[in-house]
Amino acid sequence: MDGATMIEWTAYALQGILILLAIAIVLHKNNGTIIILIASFSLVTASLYIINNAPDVAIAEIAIGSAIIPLIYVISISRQREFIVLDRAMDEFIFIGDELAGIGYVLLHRLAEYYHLELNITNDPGLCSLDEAMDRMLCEKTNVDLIVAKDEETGKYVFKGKRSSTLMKKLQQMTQPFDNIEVILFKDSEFGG
Amino acid sequence: MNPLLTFIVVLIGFYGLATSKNIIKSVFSVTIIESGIILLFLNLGNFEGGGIPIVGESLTNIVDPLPQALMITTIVIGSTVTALALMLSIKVFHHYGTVEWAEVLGRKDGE
Amino acid sequence: MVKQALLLVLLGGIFAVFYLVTEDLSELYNNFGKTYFQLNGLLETGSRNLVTAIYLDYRLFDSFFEAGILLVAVAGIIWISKHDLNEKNAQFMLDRYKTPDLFITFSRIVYPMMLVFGFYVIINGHLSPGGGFQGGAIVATAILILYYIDHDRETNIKQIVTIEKLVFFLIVLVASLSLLTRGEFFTNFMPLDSSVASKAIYLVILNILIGFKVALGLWTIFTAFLREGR
Amino acid sequence: MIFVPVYLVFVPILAAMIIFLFQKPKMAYLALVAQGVVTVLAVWYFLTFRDDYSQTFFTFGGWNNLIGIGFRNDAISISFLFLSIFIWWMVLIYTFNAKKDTRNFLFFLLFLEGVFFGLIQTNDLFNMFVFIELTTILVSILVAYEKAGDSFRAAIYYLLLNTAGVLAFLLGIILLYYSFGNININQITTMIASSDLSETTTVRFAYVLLMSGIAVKSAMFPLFTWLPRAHAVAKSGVSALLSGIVVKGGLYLFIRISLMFAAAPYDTSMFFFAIGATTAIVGVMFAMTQKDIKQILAYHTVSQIGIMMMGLSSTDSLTFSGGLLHLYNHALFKSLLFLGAGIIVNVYKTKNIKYIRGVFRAMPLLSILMIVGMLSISGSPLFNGFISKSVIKYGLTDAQYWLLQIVNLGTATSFLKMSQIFFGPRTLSYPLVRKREYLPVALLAVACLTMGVLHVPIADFVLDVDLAKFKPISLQYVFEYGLMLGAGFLLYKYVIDKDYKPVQWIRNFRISFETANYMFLLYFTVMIGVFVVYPML
Repeated sequence: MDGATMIEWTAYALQGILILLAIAIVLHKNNGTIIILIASFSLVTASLYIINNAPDVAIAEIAIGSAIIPLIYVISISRQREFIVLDRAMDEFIFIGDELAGIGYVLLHRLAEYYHLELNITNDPGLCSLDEAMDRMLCEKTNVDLIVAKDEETGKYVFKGKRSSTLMKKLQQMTQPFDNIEVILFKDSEFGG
Repeated sequence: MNPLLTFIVVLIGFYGLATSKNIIKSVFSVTIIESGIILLFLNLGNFEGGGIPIVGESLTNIVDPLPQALMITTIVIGSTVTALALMLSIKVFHHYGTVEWAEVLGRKDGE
Repeated sequence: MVKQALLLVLLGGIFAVFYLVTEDLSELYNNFGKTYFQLNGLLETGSRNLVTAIYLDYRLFDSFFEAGILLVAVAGIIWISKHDLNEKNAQFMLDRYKTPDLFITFSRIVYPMMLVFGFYVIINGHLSPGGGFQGGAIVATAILILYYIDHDRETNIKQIVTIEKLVFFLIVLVASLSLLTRGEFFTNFMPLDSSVASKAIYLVILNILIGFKVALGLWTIFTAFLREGR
Repeated sequence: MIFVPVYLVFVPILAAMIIFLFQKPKMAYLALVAQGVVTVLAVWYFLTFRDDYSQTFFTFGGWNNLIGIGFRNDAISISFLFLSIFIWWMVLIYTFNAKKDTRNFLFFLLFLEGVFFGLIQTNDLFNMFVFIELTTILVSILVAYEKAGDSFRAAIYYLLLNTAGVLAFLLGIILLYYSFGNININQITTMIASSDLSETTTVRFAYVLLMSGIAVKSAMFPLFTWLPRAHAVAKSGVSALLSGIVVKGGLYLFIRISLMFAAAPYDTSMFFFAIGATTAIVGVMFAMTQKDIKQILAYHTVSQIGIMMMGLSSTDSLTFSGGLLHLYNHALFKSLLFLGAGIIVNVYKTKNIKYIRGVFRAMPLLSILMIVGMLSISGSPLFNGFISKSVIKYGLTDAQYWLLQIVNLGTATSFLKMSQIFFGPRTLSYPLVRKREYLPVALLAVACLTMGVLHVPIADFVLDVDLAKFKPISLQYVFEYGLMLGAGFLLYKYVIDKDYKPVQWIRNFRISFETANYMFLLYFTVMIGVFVVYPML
């Protein structure tokens, strides 16, 4: 077998692998696995570019397609598995001591389990010290999904979130039996001016 | 090398676009279509015994350099589109709590 | 189910037509461009790498907008991910993903090598495969590794974006110099009959500028994403 | 002098970047300066070359014109140029605010202007692809600019669907490159005329790919689904820009590619007329049922694009220029309506026409201007929409004429529905409107009237066609229009206003993303059937 035919057969094999990878990417359900597939997809395409006498394109593809793009995918997919909660209540509703064991936590945990999300609770003092009136803006402009606060007058716990979110609808259902929990949903502000 | 096999990759990408239920899946499909098209362009221009498009001391029969220059542009364009789409998808997730097309698009305006 | 079956039939039909196209194309194939570049490419532009010759000289106008797309996308991504809150307050996400030590050590070795390779690719773009766009992407990847080594790395995005825009200005400026020397827009500023070596000056300058611009652009894009991830 | 197109592209782009770099609100005035420079340059260029457009061709770098990228202009591109400069002026005045920090917005707006000028003037297919993709990215950023949930989902829908279309366009370019050896539009036009290449399957397939990519960009049936989403959620200034001129970029490409294949023996006029008529009817059906003021206007853009396609698909030069004229007129009155609607939405803080009442009492001047726009779009005599519609009508057969009448009826109905916002008691005591926002609306209204009355000299000057036989007004026309309004009122009163089940169903009908892509493939396959497989049989 001489060099030329070997390259030809390698090319056919790589093209076969490429088709399989493409099918796998399109049909696979788990986005995390797909990232690995897409990185290998772009490596295979880069090798095929070289076989097609295009080393310039191959360098560009390797640098961009198999390093930066998969990283961006990883970040955006891991962001889409998160449920970010800002705890401003600062009492035993969520944190008991340093442990996550309060009743609010159990509730939120169940919600996150239901949607296969990762619960990410924070009580960053920088954010918590912000004015209550900023809550609406926090919800709209940042990635915070839910704000837990305590109404000092009634002693009720208040969940604040976006009305557009599916998660909030579920949360509303789940909190119905609890008397001391209230859900406030912010509507997206009107625009068009 | 066979352009037909490459074209199958492009078609798989279109199949993905027409069946994907999820924003991320659609972005993946666009990436596939794009790589397929780039490969197809190079593939159609390649021929047996061709050399890389660099003029050396010895005269070889090079492949067409123009498609390669164009495809570098396409790679850069494609990566920026992907980045922008993914950033938008993060924002969509935080507004709607999901990245399923049906649920995101099913909401009424202003809600 | 019916829908998917129909879809497969549609795609099969498109494939069949494409089969006829490939049959056709082998007869049609017009190699005007290829012949032109092989005969005149080196003499006219001074670049041995004909791909570089095309995107830095024959079709430089395309490359502006290729860089322009990156510039616009960077500005757009920053605008979309930015919020009006004070940035310091917003860093509340916990850093849960610790990089393994082995990976850090490995990265420390690889990082300078990648950087050097990136610069090599940029500077030798007119002689060997590579050039501004590819080299810039490699440099950006090298910078990306820095983030793995040093988690709490803070980057001043504003500064990078400013430099990026200035570099774009410089690219347009250098490319327009030919208006003074040759009376034409966007080509080599050396006269057409000068030697291959002197024409290379322009190619190296432009490759470095484009590489710089692309590296900065990609750096900003993934910094924006990393910030979103915090 | 010949390099003016380069300055037209780069002046707005460089101005945009300077505004972005210097972080001072006062720098916003630079946008107006740049716009002024562009206007002066364009007028100068036009006066120099208006006798002989063949001199406008030049190649960057002075290379062989088959190798380098070339720019050229002709009557159509120059008229597009002036139209877009005018609309950009209006939008700039409308959104301009030197006090607030609008740096980012102006950056995207001016960059888009430069890119759009490039798209109009380029003579190279791949360069065209780069510009289309750049427009797509810029528009999706502008749509997402408000950073609300609605705008994000509209932006990503727009971005991905259009990218899929543009990639089909790229595939077409590839096939053309390998069969012609270059991607210069002028050269390909002559090669198609002089050889029988256009008969081959490859070139036919490439034609189908290019046209189906363009169909997505120009929102033809069934690929218009992105348009109402994107145009209805953007800022009003941006909506006016998108509906007024940017979506016409797709139609401009349609004209360009059609002219490129003009010598090819493809039977295109039947197919594209059918597509145009379907687009018009479906668009107007959706528009009639909507309740959101900006949705109504956005769906009307779809239906008007259908009417333009009816004209542009024709091989007859008079009907073709009718389509072109309607395109210009639509840019004027649709921008007017969107800007006016923006002021109303800002004042009333709602987009639902059910809750907007008494606009006439609160803002009489704005109402009159809006009514001018409504009369124009519904084809009332004396206004510009009427002229271009009658030019299109002139070349149609009887059956085609009635299709157009159905669309007109729908348009009249939905604007009767929209006009109820003017009536009713005054609900707002003192509406806060910035005076500056009235200026572009008023200018656009004046432009609508001018185009309606002085159509003969304008069409002669710009497009070199004689429209002397189309009178702006006569008793018969007024009578016909009155009849149309009456029928529209009945339709509104007894069908739309009753809110029957089908009406509700149409109102809430939305096409999801994967179905839109499915339709794209379907449309593509139908085009293959019509243009590739059918001639082979």
